[in-house]
Amino acid sequence: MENEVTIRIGGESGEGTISGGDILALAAARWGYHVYTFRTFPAEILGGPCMFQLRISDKPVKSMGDYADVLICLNREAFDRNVGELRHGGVLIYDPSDFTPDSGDFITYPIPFNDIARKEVQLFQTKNMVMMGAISGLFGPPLEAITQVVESKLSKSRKSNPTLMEKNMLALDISKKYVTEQLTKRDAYQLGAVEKADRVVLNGNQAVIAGALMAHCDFFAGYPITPASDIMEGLAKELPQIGGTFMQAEDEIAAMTAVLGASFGGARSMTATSGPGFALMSEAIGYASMAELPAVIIDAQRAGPSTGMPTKMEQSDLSFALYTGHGDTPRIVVAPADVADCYTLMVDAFNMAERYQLPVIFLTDQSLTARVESVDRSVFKPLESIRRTFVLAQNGSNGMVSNGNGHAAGVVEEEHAFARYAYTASGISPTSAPGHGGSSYVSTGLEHDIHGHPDYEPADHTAMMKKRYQKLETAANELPQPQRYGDEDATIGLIGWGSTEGTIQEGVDRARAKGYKVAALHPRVLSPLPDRSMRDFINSVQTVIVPECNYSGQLANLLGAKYGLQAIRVNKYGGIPFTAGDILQAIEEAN
Amino acid sequence: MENEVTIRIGGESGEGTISGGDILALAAARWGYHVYTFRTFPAEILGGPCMFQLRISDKPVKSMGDYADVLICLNREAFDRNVGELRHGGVLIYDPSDFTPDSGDFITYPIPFNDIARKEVQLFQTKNMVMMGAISGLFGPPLEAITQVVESKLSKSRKSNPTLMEKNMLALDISKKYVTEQLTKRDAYQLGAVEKADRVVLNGNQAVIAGALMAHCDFFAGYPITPASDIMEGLAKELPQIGGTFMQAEDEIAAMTAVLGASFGGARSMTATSGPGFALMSEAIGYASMAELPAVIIDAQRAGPSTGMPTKMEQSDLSFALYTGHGDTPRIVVAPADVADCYTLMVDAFNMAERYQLPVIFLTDQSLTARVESVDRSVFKPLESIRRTFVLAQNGSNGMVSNGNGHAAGVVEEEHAFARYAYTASGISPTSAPGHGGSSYVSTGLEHDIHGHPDYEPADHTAMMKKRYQKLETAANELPQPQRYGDEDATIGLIGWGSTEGTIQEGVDRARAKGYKVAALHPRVLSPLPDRSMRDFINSVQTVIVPECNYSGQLANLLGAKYGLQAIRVNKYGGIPFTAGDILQAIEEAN
Amino acid sequence: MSQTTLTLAPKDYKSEVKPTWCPGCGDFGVLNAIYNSLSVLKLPPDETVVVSGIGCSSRLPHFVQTFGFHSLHGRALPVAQGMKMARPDLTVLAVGGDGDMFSIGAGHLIHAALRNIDITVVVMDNETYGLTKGQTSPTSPTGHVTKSTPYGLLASQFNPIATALSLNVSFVARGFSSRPKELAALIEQGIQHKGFSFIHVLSPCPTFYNTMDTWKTTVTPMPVEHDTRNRFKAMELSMETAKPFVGLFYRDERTTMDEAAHKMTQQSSAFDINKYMARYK
Amino acid sequence: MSQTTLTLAPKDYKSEVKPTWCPGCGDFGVLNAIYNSLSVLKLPPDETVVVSGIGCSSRLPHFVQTFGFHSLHGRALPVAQGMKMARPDLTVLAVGGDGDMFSIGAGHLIHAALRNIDITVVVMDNETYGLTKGQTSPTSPTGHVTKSTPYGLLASQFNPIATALSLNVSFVARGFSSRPKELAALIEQGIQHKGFSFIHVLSPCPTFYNTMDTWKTTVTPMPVEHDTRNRFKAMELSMETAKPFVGLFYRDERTTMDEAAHKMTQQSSAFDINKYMARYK
Ligand SMILES: Cc1ncc(C[n+]2csc(CCOP(=O)(O)OP(=O)(O)O)c2C)c(N)n1
Ligand SMILES: Cc1ncc(C[n+]2csc(CCOP(=O)(O)OP(=O)(O)O)c2C)c(N)n1
Ligand code: SF4
Ligand code: SF4
Ligand SMILES: [Mg+2]
Ligand SMILES: [Mg+2]
Repeated sequence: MENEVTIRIGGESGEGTISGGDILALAAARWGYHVYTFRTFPAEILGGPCMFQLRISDKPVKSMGDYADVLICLNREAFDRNVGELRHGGVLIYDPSDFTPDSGDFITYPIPFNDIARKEVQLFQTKNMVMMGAISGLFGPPLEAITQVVESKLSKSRKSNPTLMEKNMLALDISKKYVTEQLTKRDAYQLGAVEKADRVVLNGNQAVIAGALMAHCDFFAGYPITPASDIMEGLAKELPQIGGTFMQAEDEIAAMTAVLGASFGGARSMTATSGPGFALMSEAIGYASMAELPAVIIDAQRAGPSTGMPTKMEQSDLSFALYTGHGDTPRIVVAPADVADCYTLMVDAFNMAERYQLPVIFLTDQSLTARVESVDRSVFKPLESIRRTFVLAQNGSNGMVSNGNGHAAGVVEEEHAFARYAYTASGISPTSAPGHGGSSYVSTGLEHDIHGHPDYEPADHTAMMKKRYQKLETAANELPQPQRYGDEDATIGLIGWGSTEGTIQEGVDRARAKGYKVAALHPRVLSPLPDRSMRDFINSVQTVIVPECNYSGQLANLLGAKYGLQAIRVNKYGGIPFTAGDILQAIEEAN
Repeated sequence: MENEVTIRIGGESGEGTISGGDILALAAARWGYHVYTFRTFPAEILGGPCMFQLRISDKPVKSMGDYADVLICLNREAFDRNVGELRHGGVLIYDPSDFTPDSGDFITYPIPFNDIARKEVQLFQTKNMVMMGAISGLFGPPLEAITQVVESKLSKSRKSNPTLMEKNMLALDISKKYVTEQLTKRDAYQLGAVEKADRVVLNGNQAVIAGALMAHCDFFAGYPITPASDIMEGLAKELPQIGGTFMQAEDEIAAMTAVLGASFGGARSMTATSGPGFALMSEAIGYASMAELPAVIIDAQRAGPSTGMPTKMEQSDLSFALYTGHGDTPRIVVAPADVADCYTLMVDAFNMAERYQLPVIFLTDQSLTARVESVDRSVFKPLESIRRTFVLAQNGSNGMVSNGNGHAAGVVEEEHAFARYAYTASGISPTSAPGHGGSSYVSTGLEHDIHGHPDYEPADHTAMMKKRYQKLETAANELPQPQRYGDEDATIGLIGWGSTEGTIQEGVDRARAKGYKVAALHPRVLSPLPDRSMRDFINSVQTVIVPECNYSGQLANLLGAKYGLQAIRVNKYGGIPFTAGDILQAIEEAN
Repeated sequence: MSQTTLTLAPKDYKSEVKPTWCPGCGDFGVLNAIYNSLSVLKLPPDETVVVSGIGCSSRLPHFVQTFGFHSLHGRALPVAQGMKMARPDLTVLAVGGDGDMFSIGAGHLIHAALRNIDITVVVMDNETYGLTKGQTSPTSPTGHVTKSTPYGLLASQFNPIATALSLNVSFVARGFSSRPKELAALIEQGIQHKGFSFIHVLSPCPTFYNTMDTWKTTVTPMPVEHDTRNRFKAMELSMETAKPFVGLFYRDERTTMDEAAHKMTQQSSAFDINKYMARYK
Repeated sequence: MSQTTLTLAPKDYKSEVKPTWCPGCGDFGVLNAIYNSLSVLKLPPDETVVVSGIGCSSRLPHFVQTFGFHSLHGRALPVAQGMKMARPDLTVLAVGGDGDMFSIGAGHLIHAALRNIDITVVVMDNETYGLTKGQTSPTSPTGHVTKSTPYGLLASQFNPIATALSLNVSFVARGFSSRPKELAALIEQGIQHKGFSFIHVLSPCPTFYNTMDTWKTTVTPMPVEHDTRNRFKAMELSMETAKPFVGLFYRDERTTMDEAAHKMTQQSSAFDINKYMARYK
């Protein structure tokens, strides 16, 4: 393959492995390439084995790549852990002073990283720059692209530490020179110049933050948890700048119920958490459904169950997201497929919450939160953000935030209470918020009549249940249908969800290249499922494969429950995502 | 129908409606009849409309009855609320001083309850006895049967209030005399003498308590919530008498995690709650699954979602019980069908928790918690209760509670940590508890290796997930299969769960009497489902109906997910149970 | 649709929902005190929210003709705090029972104290769980026999005033439902106080635990000489559980979190995605 | 399988799992103090359980060669209490961080205090959330700038000793991880104390919030004249946050709930279903 390479770096956390990788990704993207990263974090706070994989290509990159073309190992353990992921005939780079690799089907480039950093540059912490310089020399990303990124990263510390920048540049130079002069290139990986493109480079959580801001999120409450904390931290910083407020809660129950209070106040409100915190929100999410309060809840899934593996990937909260909370509680569940989705679907999530007055659960996952992609800048365009319409005040005030004027002497009230939960064809009732004269009501988790007054009559409970679920029917009709990918005349269909779309599509591409007739469908909205597309797709193929990174086949269960589908379940549950090779294999086995 | 009558009493809470009905039920049962009650509670603490329905028959009673044969109304509101439930040609009893009923297709017996109580007995609170006397006079339960029950109920207050008993007896007498002398019986309901039988009369929660005691529950922690509080209160009283301990927790999270602590200590431990509290336990239930700690969790379902209707019936926590907790978390879910099950299945629940080392969720519901049935005494026989085997101590001590002897100088330790989570064919690993020398381990919610040490390797996570789920396979093989009810050559099959079994069976009986070929299956264990019986049953019929008292068809969803079954869903969701007539109608419509 | 004009008399804060409480329940007195204090302050019903949890006492919002939020058991405080952070223009009251606020909600109380968000909390303490029919609560006295403690309660009795003072809550008071005028005045002061105001109200449950007669004799007015800026003295007074003092224990004005958070937003501008994304170029 | 005999020296309480903490983390000092106190008391490893929640500090049970229960974030206390109620013969320690015990677990602390179950709690307070990389915790000082408080923390700083004293916790002490000997002695006393023992330990997180140097200069030994039965005086001392006192603040022996509950079971007998069901005849 031309103009494409997948580089994996394995080392010890804290050695600059990850930050070096990030710099390389940005440099490649600025140079005009598409990039896609995958990384693992150690369980320890400091130290511990970590890994960074970067795929660079002149064509859009859909997955992390099955194997590394180039593996850089900073110690023996990294070699042992990662050599299995190196392509046959690939490139191994290491420092002989660290360890001596076993022999194998790979080309080796020994490079004295440590000596260069320590003796020549005389600053050991430039070791990651030495690595970058070697990569530049060996595979092509021009040094200028890298130095530009390094310069902007270090621009802040330039004053306090002027020599740091110099030393970094020196490291890049010396190392590049070393490899070009001392090594004979024996591999075929070489990136050439490509056209520049207008792209941004960011990870899933960063895109989620941009989406929340674009949706004019007014209020965020949250509690730190891996891998959702970045979202909280990003919004803590950004929200005040757009007039929103932020609150770090004492736990997830407080976070979610604070969101309910803010939402009742008319604010577009959200929280972000991961499995354990999401579990604690169950009761309050049920309340949002019952009282018909909009709320956006991000569950950044990590490998479970229980505390599980906080830094590992899994798609195993779907069933729980579909059924969280006792009783029959309608909610919308969406799952982004990539970094671009993290932005657009986030805006959609807010809009759905506001339009249908219910909780919207946004299921991202650990791999996507940390996955850096280069995305066309045009994806991050201004998007419309809606707010539920509040019933007009009788006395003319209709802004959300009332200034208190016009109320001093008294307010005007309808003789009968506001019909907050009036029956409508769509199931969506008129709503209100404090500051709106004549439309006050009491939000309650008790079953209630149209005014919100507690009411236990069988006929009323029945009608209210229908009304609440009617909103999902309305949503299913209004929401866009997912696009089919692949062959129109496919015999094998794959249905996936969440962060695996690109990988599934790459698997489909490979299978098609081998002559299989295959197609894929990847709904973003999992509740309510887009029935029409789902049924059409299922009926159009002979065999359906449902690949999921979980044990129990959670989407497959849902498809069984809804359509009676008996799919081939392909499950991976080791805490790491699928590769396109896994998908290809599943297609071949299903045939 | 001979020797059968269904009596409904409607009144205001606090008027003795319920207590009178309970006395009548007990009296009829002692007299040799089968009884079955259904009641509704008002939302208010004091006062509010309430209703009590009692079915009495010489044949086993399976449901509350479609309609009342006899309706006693204590006020106009009670008439309006309940007259729709009176059978055509049934009997209406009322006091003309309370209200004048509209005319309708029923026989009326006006009886001056108030005057008799106030003027003749001169104690207004005996009004419910006046009612009982009238029932005795009109429909047959002998006065002696009633007086016996009243005597035993009042035996405690006899000393402090000797005239109370007298007045009660007087009320019964006068009223019986009144109806036999003043009224002409125009209806056909008459209970005759039947053979006595050895039965006990109790409600679902009382049977649950007996079951927990029979299972040698060592520890209960809970937090009050309707309709589960009785269980907590009963065990608060009884546990210390059998050596167990009880703790009222500050919330359900504390209750559930205290149960985990006790279970780790080797105690057979449980909690009881309802939907809102169950939601709060999600995270901790996931922990139990991950750390493989036995725990029994009763969820006494009430109408949801959210706070919902705390005193109403619904079967709407099944989906949540199946998927509570993030990640893939194996658990056992069981649901009792009747009062007898509340006892036996409770013992089973503890035994399953101990054998398979996981959380067992016991889904009863509001109607069953309060349903009084007469049950053959032989059902409440001693049942075997097992405890997980703790690995033998190296130094000879093997009791659960160690007395501290033999440890003074030092203890003996294996050189390698205890393999608490060793892989086995059944998935069940050896376990241990403090006091067991040489088998200490650390329980953790992190993914772990066989020793319980944190471990995030993909291969290990994969193997541990399999191991934990293997226990469900083992259980599915070991647990008894449910018995099919009805025609062997049925074309229509009904699959139900929980408290509706009797009603479904009665509906099946009626349909069979009309010539339909129908059968029913009612699994007690819903996770893992008894696959063999389920598939056999599904394959044996042409159409499957799944009747559930919920909106979304939660068992139907499960059957779809597991077997691809597309059943006819029959859902009632008004907060009240099915009647046999509902079931018959569903069968007729399905045909 | 016919309309009427409210004069903001106490009765104008009465909603069309009739209280479901038992006759003699202390919560009636608290409800009246709330009507009165809202009326005295002429709080616009549309800019006032009464938030509660679950319990007999937590039914209160339904009976008040303002906006209301009858939330989940124990969660009145985070709901009220989220609301006030998002809508600092509103007057937010949080009401509920001793179970709600001190048992399942105890953790939230600590954090509401630390945040000092400008809300007013009225706890109707009947030393029992009314709605679930009389089990012990954190404020039940040691030895108390109920259906959940047939052999007597083993735990110590929680002293809400002492703990609130240890948390440096900025307004700490106690009232008694049978002294509705004093109570109304305290609630009025609490609402006017800028910061987290904590009002502990003795409000008996005649149905499950009748403390009315005892409290009528033991409740003691705050010593006139008490300096409400003296936190140590207030703590000493709070230890007198045999004769519970009613009145203001402590008050201390300081920055509130809602205020500080909104000061931060003063430099805010409309979000511009194009500008924002420049950082990821 | 080869076996070795433990002598119950501190090192014998060391498990085969190597601590995952950063170099210089205060929790090492706490761990050593625990090894030492267990060793001094010669606690049988098989009858001792170390319970924790989630956090850097909560990893501690894995490093101790006794039974251990690494539970959920914030839940060490109810787990420990349930365990001790069911197994009063065991020695139960609960350990964790300031986030674990004072943020998500704050409510449980109040109720553990009221129940006075005989467990010993060691809170490793680094005034930050270590495991999630440095956000503020309830004990972070007002104004503290972190990733979650880029404009400075707006809440007040929680004073755990003051609140514990207001709750009448029966053993209240503070230690410092850099004074492991004193700390070991406090833990030893706490374990020996019958009742709920609360030990607040200043244990710095050099990685995310380095308070080591400050504490080394500010930490002050408890005044020798302090009478540990004087709760008021203890409260006064607890208010000195600028120079945190280390040592025993307060101690008071009273009935524990586990003890009382087990007294109740002394008349117990084997369950007989036939006899029991007679009530439903
Ligand atoms: C999560 C949850 N747990 C338990 C309950 C049941 N419950 C309702 S109110 C209540 C306690 C009521 O006591 P309190 O707060 O003192 O209010 P009161 O009724 O005494 O006014 C309980 C335990 C519930 N609704 N939700
Ligand atoms: C329910 C839940 N919410 C959040 C988290 C994430 N989390 C893990 S540890 C922690 C706080 C750690 O702080 P602390 O208890 O002070 O311990 P430290 O790491 O500082 O020792 C948090 C928020 C979690 N594991 N579970
Ligand atoms: S039960 Fe008690 S608290 Fe509840 S309404 Fe009745 S008197 Fe009031
Ligand atoms: S992050 Fe802080 S608390 Fe955690 S191990 Fe490192 S130094 Fe200790
Ligand atoms: Mg109360
Ligand atoms: Mg900490």
